[in-house]
Amino acid sequence: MSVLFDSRFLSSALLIFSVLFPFLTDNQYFLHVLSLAFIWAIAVYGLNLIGGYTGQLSLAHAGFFGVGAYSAGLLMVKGGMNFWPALAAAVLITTVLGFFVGLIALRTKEHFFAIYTLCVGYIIYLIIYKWEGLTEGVRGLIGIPSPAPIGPITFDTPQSQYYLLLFFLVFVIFIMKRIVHSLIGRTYMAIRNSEELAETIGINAMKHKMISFVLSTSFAGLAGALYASFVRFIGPDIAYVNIIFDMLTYLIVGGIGTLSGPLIGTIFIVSVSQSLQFLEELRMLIFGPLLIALIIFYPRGIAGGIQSLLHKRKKTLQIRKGLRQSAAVEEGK
Amino acid sequence: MLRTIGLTKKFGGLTAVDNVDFTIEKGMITAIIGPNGAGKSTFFNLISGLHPPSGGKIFFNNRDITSLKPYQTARLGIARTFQTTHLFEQATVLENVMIGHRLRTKSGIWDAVFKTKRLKREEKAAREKAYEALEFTGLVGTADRLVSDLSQEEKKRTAIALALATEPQIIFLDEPAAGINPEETEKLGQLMKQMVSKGITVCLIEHKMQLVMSLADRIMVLNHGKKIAEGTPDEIKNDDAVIRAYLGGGKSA
Amino acid sequence: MKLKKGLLFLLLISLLLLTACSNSSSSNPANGNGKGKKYEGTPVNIGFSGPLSGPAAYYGENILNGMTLAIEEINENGGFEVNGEKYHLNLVSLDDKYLPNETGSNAKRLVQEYNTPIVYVPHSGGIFATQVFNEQLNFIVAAYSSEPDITKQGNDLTIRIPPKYEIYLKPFSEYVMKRFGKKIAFLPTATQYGKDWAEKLEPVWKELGGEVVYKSSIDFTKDTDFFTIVTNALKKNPDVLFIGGPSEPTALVAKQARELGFKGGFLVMDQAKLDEMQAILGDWGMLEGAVSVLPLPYSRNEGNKNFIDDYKKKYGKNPTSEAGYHYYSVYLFVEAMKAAGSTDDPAAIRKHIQKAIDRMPSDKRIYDIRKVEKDGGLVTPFRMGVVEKGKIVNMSEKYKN
Amino acid sequence: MDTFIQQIFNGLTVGSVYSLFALGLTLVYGILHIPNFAHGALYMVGGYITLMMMTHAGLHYVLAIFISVIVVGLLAVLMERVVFYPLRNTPPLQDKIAAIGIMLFLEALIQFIWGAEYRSMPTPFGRVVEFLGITVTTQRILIIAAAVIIMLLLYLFLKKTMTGAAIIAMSQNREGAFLSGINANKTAMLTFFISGALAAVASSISAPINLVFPGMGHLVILKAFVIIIIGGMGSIPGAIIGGYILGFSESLGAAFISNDYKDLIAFILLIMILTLRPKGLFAREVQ
Repeated sequence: MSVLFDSRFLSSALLIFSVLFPFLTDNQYFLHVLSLAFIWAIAVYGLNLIGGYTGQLSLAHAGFFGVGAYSAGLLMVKGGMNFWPALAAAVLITTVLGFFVGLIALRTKEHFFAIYTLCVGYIIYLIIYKWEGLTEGVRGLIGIPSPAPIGPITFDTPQSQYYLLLFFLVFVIFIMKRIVHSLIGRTYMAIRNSEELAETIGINAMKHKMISFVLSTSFAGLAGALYASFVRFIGPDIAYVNIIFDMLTYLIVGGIGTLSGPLIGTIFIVSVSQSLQFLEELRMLIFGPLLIALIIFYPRGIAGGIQSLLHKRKKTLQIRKGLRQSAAVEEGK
Repeated sequence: MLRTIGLTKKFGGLTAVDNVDFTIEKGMITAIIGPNGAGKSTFFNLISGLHPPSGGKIFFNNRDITSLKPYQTARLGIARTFQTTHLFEQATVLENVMIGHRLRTKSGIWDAVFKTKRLKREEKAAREKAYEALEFTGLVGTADRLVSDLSQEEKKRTAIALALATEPQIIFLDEPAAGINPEETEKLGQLMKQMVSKGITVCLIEHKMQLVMSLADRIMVLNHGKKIAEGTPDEIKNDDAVIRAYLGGGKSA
Repeated sequence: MKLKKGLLFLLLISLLLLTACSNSSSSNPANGNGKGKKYEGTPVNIGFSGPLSGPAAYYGENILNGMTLAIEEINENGGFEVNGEKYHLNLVSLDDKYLPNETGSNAKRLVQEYNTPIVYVPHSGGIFATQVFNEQLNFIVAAYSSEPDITKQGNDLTIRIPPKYEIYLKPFSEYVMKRFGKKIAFLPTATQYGKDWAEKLEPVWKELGGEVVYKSSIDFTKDTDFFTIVTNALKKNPDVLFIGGPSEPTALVAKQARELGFKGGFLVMDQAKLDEMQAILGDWGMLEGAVSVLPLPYSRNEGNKNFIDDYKKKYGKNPTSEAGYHYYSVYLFVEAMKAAGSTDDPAAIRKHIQKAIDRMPSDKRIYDIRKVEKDGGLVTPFRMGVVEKGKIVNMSEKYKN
Repeated sequence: MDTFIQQIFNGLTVGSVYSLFALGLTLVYGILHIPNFAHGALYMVGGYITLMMMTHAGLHYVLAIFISVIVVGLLAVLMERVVFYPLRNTPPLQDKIAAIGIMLFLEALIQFIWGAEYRSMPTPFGRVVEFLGITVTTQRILIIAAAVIIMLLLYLFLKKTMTGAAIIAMSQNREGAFLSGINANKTAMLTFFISGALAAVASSISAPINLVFPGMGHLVILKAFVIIIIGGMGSIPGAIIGGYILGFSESLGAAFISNDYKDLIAFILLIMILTLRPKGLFAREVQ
């Protein structure tokens, strides 16, 4: 039983499953939904880094997602660029923009930061929406090419795109894992916990928040650029506030500030909302209360819920062990 | 070691700290007392750099630290704790204390992503430092427990361990004995004496007079932001101004 | 207690997933039609992905109504025969909340799980996202959008259902200019469609000797009150207002213009329908002098009278043009399947659309469509209605070319 | 000049609706620190109830509004009891997501019961009157008058009654309020009731010049957040003044700067305000 909960075992099993998944089904719909979920998950990891681990909830990430998508899309469609340099450039553009936004936005704290960034996100959306000369406005950008081949590897089938996205997701999770389990991650968590305390133990909170924010925007930009070449059509709506609320929902349901939360949340919510499709216009009638119930019963998300469950188990085991030991000591007397 | 000259802080129309000249000698235990709202915590906040002073200067080892940020003063060797511990409840004691050594490390995001030698070395150092601090504060046994499972007194000690992990020359403790029982309070006093014997200067805000009187080498009394008295415990006990402040205004400790 | 909560929750989730699974594996999924009734022959699934929840739900609902009516009629009348075999239709509708990526997922699901040879998509973003793979996955996109790029993409399996708006520009302009004067103010919806309309209308209006005195647009998704912008437009003393967008808010724009003392005419973009606007305003008075596409119920003829009556009976309101076009298109695709001799070969069905148009039963010709263009656009004849002396007058013949 | 006065009047009309709506949002935020995204849904339900009371039950407009106010107020209380109360110890983020859940649910419910179509609300106050050289309808005058009266009443309630004082006390200092024996539960419920009632009034008086449909709450909720940010989260005068600021900036901005870019102007203004005064215009100085 306990081996099932071992995170190393669990994650490798999950990885093997997701690698084999295209062989298990030829249903392109599953592949499509899962691929999209991977993209969202990458963006949600970005949100988790700054919001979950560093404690600065950014609501501008739909905007950055949009910037990534539009940068990549425009460079490919209007600039005639190849996918790979466009992807790199898109991430770079988003990161640079993230840097400048962070420079001002991070001066505000707590929910004012959230609101400030919400406004930044909305302005990004409005700019995409209004700047028709560049972005094609509400019409949207069509004809975005799919990822260009690297040597013999091509990305024109759904399967290969799935693997490409899986690769990027694993890459992002890997980076997240390294960060979170290092001194750097602890630094972020210390800031989340109490910026005052962090400062007085010698942590330059502004600098670390800045790095964390910039890195998180680059994740959002990466996800956006991947989205552009996966869906191959983008409209201003992808930068709209609804998208950030979706991302937030994935994050909160999965478990904010946990490593597996974004993945669990994204896949869970996406699959629930897909399986409620048969209800058509009534699906929100079920989905809404379900979301509320999840939040009430698992305020720390699914991953957080599992964590505290495991912790409780461990504790009771320890107590039992402790009792047995003391009993043994008693007997030995 | 630490000296303030005319230190003043105003919030709007209110003067929280008013023209305080104060000196902390190396290797001593100094206490700051005064009724609630006397400006004691604000005084700490000014020294550690959380608030910029409205006037006056702060010198640490003869260096002007008036305009430094808290993370900079911490690096110079000034540590502090808060009234509320602010610890990360969902992490273990060890994990909480490890971060105290962060200011002596240089690893950045790349070190984390590539798991460089430097990062490994520094993490090891942080762990060792944390154990050292836990040992000093008598918390080794609780290293792997979650902070949320600790008692109030253990949390206080964890916060002190965290401050010690920054390798300070001077440590400011904001009401360390608040909310803990007399027996534990006594142990805490022992801990402070140990710190001094290790060469760390201690400065504390405390309401428990017994603790203060038995422990402190020097005492400063603040009232309405002003320094009304300064001296040894015996001098303070017999100071008229102090007695008046405690009996006349505010709640007694 | 804790355990019970957890169990309850698990139960709920598994129940959900179960229903979802059982539903998708059954052959008669999703929509209300066909429930409890067994029709003759093999089912042919028709897919739909559009907004069924959120702010645009009404639009999606109207479309589904038109399709459902057609499908039920066909099934009630014994289905249809292709190559001597009996078939009936089954509508599978999925919600995409107007989001292109959801449309993409839905279309793949429809094709993979329900084998739909045709997927209806009623918004340009979704159509673009679907056109990326529809040829590869082999299904027809039944596109309901006037966006010109949809047919310019060279997609061989796209049918554009609604008419091009260019045909309206000149006759509409001529009529209102003659009746009210040469000065026009532009206040269309801020969507791409509204902007395209405005862009094309401007040169036509100028060519006829008119003048554009004010140019702006209204974002119906963000603005609630139009007094401000209408005040600005009226400051320029226009004789005609160019308005348009969803019928209901467009009606409000007209109403508020009248309240602010506007006495001129309205040139109404084809997205808004005069009869729906009237339904919001209560009477025709405020719309006096409005010119737009002739609403279906005001041109009753052999081809559409049954549809109008049946629709009214079933849904208790007049059919909108979305409903009409979708009703028509279902019959059209059935005819095309018959002509192609296949229900599952989209390329063949697409190829036989022209033949299907020619063979359409006369009582199903809601619109007198005679031709499908090479790029997949259906050619709808010109229809124009104006409000004169408190009632709608059919001007289609008079202003035809 | 006429246009200018006309635009001032237009701004006043829109601003009144915004202020009323934002007031409820800011009250809830001030006391419970909940960013209630479901407030737009309450607004929508309010519009529907008034409409249905008029068309189905045949009630007079004013009576219908009264019933709508009660029903939506109670709905808001129910919301607080069922959803926000169990979440009282979690960060506000969880509340936000739960509020989105409520919003999705209520919209779907209304669509399920009454359909997705746009409806118009009849009003006995539809007359057009000329007034100081500008054109207005009686409904618009009603909107402004009603908003001002309600805001005055609310002010009197908060300032002159014990219950009102409890709300103010709780929004200024939660712990202090508990210590002084204020029943936090009762106060929270009351605040939610008022907030729901205000949303219902706002939608009922503005519906005759707008439309009633399930998505109508979306149009105002984002703006309301802008308003309470401008005014300082939780500040009551801030919400009122913020509402009028936004109303005027929309009408005058559209008239004298650019209609197409008026939203952008509003948000850039907001960013500037936040950059200079990170806690909003009317936030209290807190140490």
